[in-house]
Amino acid sequence: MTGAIDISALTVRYAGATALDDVSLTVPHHGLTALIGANGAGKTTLVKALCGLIRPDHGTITVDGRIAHVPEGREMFPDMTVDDNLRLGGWRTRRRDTAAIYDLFPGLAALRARRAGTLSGGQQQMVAIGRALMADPDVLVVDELSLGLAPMVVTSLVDHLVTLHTTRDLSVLLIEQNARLALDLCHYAYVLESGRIALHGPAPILARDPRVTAAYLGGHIQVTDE
Amino acid sequence: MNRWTIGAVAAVTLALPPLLPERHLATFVLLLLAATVTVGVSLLMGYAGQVSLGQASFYAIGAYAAALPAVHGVPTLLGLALAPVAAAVAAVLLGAPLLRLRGHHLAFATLAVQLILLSLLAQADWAGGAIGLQGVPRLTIVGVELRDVGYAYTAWLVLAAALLIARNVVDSRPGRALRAAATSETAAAASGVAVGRHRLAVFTLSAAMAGLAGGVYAFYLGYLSPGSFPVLLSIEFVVMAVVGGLGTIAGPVVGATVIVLLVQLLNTLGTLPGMPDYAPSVLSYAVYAVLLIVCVLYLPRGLAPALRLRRTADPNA
Amino acid sequence: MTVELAVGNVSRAFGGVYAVRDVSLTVPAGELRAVIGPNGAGKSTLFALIGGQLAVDAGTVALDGVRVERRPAHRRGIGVVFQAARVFHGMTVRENVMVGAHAITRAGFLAAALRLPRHHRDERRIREQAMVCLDRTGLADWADRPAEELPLGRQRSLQLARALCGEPRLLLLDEPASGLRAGERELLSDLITRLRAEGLTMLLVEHDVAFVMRLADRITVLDLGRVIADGTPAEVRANPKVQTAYLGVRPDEPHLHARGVAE
Amino acid sequence: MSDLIGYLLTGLGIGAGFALVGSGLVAIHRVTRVVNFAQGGFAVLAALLTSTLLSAGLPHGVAESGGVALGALAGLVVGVIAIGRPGTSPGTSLIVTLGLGVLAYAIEVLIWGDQPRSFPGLTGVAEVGDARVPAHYLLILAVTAVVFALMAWFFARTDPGRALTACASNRYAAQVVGIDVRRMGLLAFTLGGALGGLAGVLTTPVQQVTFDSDVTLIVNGFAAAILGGLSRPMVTLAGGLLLGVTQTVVAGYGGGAYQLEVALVLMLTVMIVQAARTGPVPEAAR
Amino acid sequence: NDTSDGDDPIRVGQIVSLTGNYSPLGTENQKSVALAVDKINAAGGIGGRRIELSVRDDKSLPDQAVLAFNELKDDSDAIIGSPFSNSALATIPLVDREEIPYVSLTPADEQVNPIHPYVFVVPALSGTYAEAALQYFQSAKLTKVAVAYDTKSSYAVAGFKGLQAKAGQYGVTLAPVEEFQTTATEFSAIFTHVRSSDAQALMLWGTGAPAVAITKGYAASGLTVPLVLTGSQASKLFLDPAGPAADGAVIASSVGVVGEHLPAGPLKTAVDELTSSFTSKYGYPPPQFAQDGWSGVHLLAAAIEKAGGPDRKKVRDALEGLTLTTANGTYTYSATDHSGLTTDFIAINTIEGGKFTPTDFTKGRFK
Ligand SMILES: Nc1ncnc2c1ncn2[C@@H]1O[C@H](COP(=O)(O)OP(=O)(O)OP(=O)(O)O)[C@@H](O)[C@H]1O
Ligand SMILES: Nc1ncnc2c1ncn2[C@@H]1O[C@H](COP(=O)(O)OP(=O)(O)OP(=O)(O)O)[C@@H](O)[C@H]1O
Ligand SMILES: CC(C)C[C@H](N)C(=O)O
Ligand SMILES: [Mg+2]
Ligand SMILES: [Mg+2]
Repeated sequence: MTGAIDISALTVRYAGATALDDVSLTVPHHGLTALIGANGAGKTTLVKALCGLIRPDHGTITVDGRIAHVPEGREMFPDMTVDDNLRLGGWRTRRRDTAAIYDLFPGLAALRARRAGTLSGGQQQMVAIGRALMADPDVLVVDELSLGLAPMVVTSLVDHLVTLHTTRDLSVLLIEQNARLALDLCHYAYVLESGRIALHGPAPILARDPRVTAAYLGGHIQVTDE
Repeated sequence: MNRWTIGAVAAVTLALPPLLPERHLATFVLLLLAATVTVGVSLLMGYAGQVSLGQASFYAIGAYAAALPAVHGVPTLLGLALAPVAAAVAAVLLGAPLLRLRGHHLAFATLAVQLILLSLLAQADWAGGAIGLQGVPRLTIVGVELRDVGYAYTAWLVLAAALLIARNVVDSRPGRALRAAATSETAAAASGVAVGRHRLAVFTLSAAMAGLAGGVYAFYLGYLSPGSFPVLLSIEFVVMAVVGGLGTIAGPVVGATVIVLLVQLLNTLGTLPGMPDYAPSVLSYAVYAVLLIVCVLYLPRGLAPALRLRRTADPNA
Repeated sequence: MTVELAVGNVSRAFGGVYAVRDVSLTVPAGELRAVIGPNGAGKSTLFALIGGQLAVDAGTVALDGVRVERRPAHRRGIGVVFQAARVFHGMTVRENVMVGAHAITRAGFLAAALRLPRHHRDERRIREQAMVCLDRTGLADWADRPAEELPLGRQRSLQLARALCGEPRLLLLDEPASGLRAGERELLSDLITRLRAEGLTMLLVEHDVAFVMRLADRITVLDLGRVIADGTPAEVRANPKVQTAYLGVRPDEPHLHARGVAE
Repeated sequence: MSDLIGYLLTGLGIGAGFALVGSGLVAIHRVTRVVNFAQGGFAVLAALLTSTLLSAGLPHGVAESGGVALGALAGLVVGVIAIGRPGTSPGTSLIVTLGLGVLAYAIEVLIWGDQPRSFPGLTGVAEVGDARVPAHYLLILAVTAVVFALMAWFFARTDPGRALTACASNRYAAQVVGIDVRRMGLLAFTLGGALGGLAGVLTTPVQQVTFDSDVTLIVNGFAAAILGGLSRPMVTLAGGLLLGVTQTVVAGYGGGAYQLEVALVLMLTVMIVQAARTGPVPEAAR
Repeated sequence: NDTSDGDDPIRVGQIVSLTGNYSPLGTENQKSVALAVDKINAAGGIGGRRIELSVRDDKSLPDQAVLAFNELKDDSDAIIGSPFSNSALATIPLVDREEIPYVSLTPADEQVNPIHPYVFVVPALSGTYAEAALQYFQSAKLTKVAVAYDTKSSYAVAGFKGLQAKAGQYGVTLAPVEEFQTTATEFSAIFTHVRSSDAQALMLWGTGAPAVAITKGYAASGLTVPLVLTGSQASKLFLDPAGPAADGAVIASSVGVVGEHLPAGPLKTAVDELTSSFTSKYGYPPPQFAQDGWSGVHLLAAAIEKAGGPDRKKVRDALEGLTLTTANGTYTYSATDHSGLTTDFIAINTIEGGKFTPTDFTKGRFK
């Protein structure tokens, strides 16, 4: 199988504790894949291994094309300007033109000369996504899309993501606290539990799986659903 | 470290002084004093997250505070009691403005303060000036003038007290508050910790330890000068703390032991007959440097944790 | 134990730009007040002004009528769960929580160094208190793990446990549920409900609107540093200003999330 | 008056040396968070090599460049050892640089002995107003001005410069966007080495160099750099110049016995006032 | 300890600066002490007993000298002291307590003023150097002399005090007086002050690196009045680094430094003996500090011989009555004089082409 991302038999250990145990996962080309799981399940660990930020103890990872990463916790360059933050996103591709990102997030345009460390959490999240997009990625990995974002921003981000996915042929691996949102949005989903893949399948089917609804969907009663 | 190891180390070190020849006794005394100062440095760096590159200033203040009255006929034991007090008072006075600074700023400020202190001492004729304070009397306890073995035991007691206090403080309400403030002052303050006061308190405590060690040093050596407390000495205390292992109680002792013995050994080797002119410096610089580098690179958490790890890993232990 | 919070016309600017401007609100003792608003609206800044992490440029903060805006944070008796997980590194989870009890104990350096009776008394109290708080937040199993190794969600619980350990008069919760999965959100909302039943005054910032609507007694909405609405959850949700500025939906437009579910 | 001009010019010249050493510290610290205690050693090595090259008959310019190149190389070597091993914390690296500084002593004493050395620079005395200053001081000032202008441009306007800054700002994020943090760290060390070397080569003709001259250099360079939080080259320049001028003016009008101390007190005051104004460093507001 | 019998070696400890600012002095001290000891041992020792030398580095730090003394005191019959005056002063209270003959290789006046029973100084005192310089100033009609001295060296401080005490006597005013520190590297203020004064010479009291720096800076500053140096600079270890900048400077040194210009006689013989053995062993002529070390051993050996063995008290008494001519001059120690040398054994030279040449003033006195 050759997808945009192929992970097979991945194992990662931290000083003794096993964070990922024999995990295999595929994001097909032009796929929109969700990874959900409880806190500490190992999602971030998987992303870090995928993006080469930690060395796996075992297993193989192949990525077809350029990968970009929206890290958990946003990870700004706090004492550099928003514009410099974005520009650094284009470090690998030498892309310097940030205008498209400001079109995507009009709210950021006014902040372009601000030091990123002084932005609010949500503003930083936008910068983090914009920075990843600056790399013109083929594969985008988002670790916690909606974390700390106002509903309106989430809505527009999701729209953008869908647009990018369809118009630019972007494959996406999405990690999202709001499981319902993730399952709504994605085609396929994996459920990670204690470092192992517990379930996977097409998203609409998983969304109706009682094991999933009980553990991951219960709390998220959307405003407009009521 | 378990009770048995502590007991064994204590027993051996207590038995040692009378057996050591004069020249090794000096190393023994200075080692214990250096370890005492390093306990304070380690408390400051390893637990409170502040670096002092001027800890030798408090060593010096303690030494002068003990020696000056003694030179003018004040009982030496009183002088010794004065040493930690003077260092602590100095730490409070200096700490109030300096502790507004953080990280490297604080490190530099303490270094600068030491340079200034040394220069003031060098100009102070009443303290012997640059030439130094000669003829400090020997320590007299209940009418007995201490000889070298006596200093060894005095230094031993001083170190033991410092270690005990450090251990007690680390694992206590103020100790935890300090460790917390080292990560996030904001969150510590939100938990009710008066961060400034705690930082000042531990700065003062570490200064008092250095001061007390300085007092013993003054009586042991009988001579003080600004040159006895160079900035390099302060840096060496930091090196000892790091090599031994920050955030551990045994670290300072291990670090001081290794560094002092190493320096002593290299010194002896360098001045052996037949060694070339440049041997004393080249040898001591090179070996010291290489060991230091290898040690911190391969044992980044210090020697003390490494020793402990080895022991627990050994099934027979 | 618990208090009324009165914020009067507080403002705070960063480099000429107001993050919080002329905000007033009163939270009666025992109420759970939510503060919502777009990103950058000034919610966290408002919390910092109340909690004492930032100084006000103007305005007052009073607890039961006593002005505290000039008091340092550590003397306000306010528990805080920060938006960024600020746990103390190099300490276990238990020790982190024990730090929370600092405000309610006294033993100082001297008592600790010499192991005076006061030290032992306080230490016992701190341990017991910490154990209770660990249990309440479901962290008991993690108690002896280094705090920095906790996953993000647990770090939030840890902050909550730490704040509770100090028996605060007022609790500020800045996005306590962010990063939590459904099940954990459930536990958190149960805990918050219980705390409210105990009469603790709380302020809550959260972007999970359902979560907020379910828990809050009243909601204050901030935008661009100012209060744009204030009322019961139902009132606020119906307020068109809030919908355009924050929720991003007009009543006549179906929410995006409904789309997928319908499939 | 002519005395004062003389003191000012010599002070600026000396201060420029401090600023160069300090800016090397800044270049390295910005990127790696390591305070490089071997920084003074680059100056010493460069100066010693230059003296050897000059006495071997190489012309001025070539010999000095050789010195600076050695400084850069030494910087690279220090970098490789100090940050080469993955997982080395800045604190550990600091101690490693301290160790390397001491190791340099051994090498220097072995090759060049422990006695002061010097070499001629720009000869002649310049008349500025009615003050007489060795012309070499003016050369120091000119070179320093050019170097700092280049550096400002490099950090603010070029991609590698920005990438260096990014590593300093958030290492993890730098890795996330694909910057090779280690390579950047080594680049910074090399740059720091060259700057240190330049300081040594420029100031030795008006002073002299011993293997342990690095202590004075590092104390003063650190003082200059710390004013800008170890991250702002321009403030470092200002700090260095202030330090140099204070020292010569104090020596000129007060007495040579207090010059360093007065300068240090001044630095401390500036730092404390700065801290009081801005409050404690804000933790990244997130 | 002191009752060791006939065949045991005589144990001499040496505290010496092998590293640090005073290492140029210390290494020469050490070489010459070793040389003298070898010579004496080769000739059968003292009364048939070999001298056994133990060396300790004081790293140019007084506290290290004290530690070194503590290490040596129990196992030594006599001690040869550090070239660093501060080290010596730090050690002397312990010498008083331990009552062990201490032969000092550094000239600070406080060592013998007041008298410490067991302390004997080898080089001419700083004050003696100062007086010799004043005699020269008087004869050269220099009445206004600027002084720069290292406030952190007791050698330099004593030299300055010596000048101050006797300047009036020789019709010399000292102005301006400039202070500096051992660690200083920048001296332009000194030159500026001298230039804007009417001083006719600048006398420098300092050792090691700062002296070199001042000499070079002085040459570059375009000042034309003579620079006057002291015994601390009477060595190739000063001449080499200072280079041509030292040319034209005036320097006060022990007569041995310009021994080749001495008239024949016992002094010349003593100087030649050192010069030939030192040069043949080390390949260059003995500097000032080599003369001090060499003389120290010979003084000690003579006293031990006279005392009939290394008994500490007897050796001390012997030293106090000793008269001996060495490469440094003719010593006459007495109960009231533990320094032994007078201004007669100080030469005022100029540096020309990297060599010391006695001034006419000094040559006149050789006759
Ligand atoms: N640096 C580390 N050292 C030790 N253990 C770690 C480290 N980082 C993470 N872990 C552990 O690895 C496990 C997986 O963590 P990870 O961060 O991947 O979880 P996650 O699924 O992303 O959780 P969350 O939803 O809270 O972000 C957790 O048990 C965590 O405690
Ligand atoms: N230290 C600071 N310096 C400069 N500007 C700041 C600082 N802290 C906050 N700001 C600005 O103040 C405004 C309010 O920020 P705040 O963090 O209070 O927003 P928020 O409502 O909590 O947003 P979010 O929901 O995204 O967390 C933002 O525009 C932010 O960029
Ligand atoms: C002349 C030298 C033997 C003395 C040396 N200059 C000192 O300061 O101690
Ligand atoms: Mg995660
Ligand atoms: Mg916020």
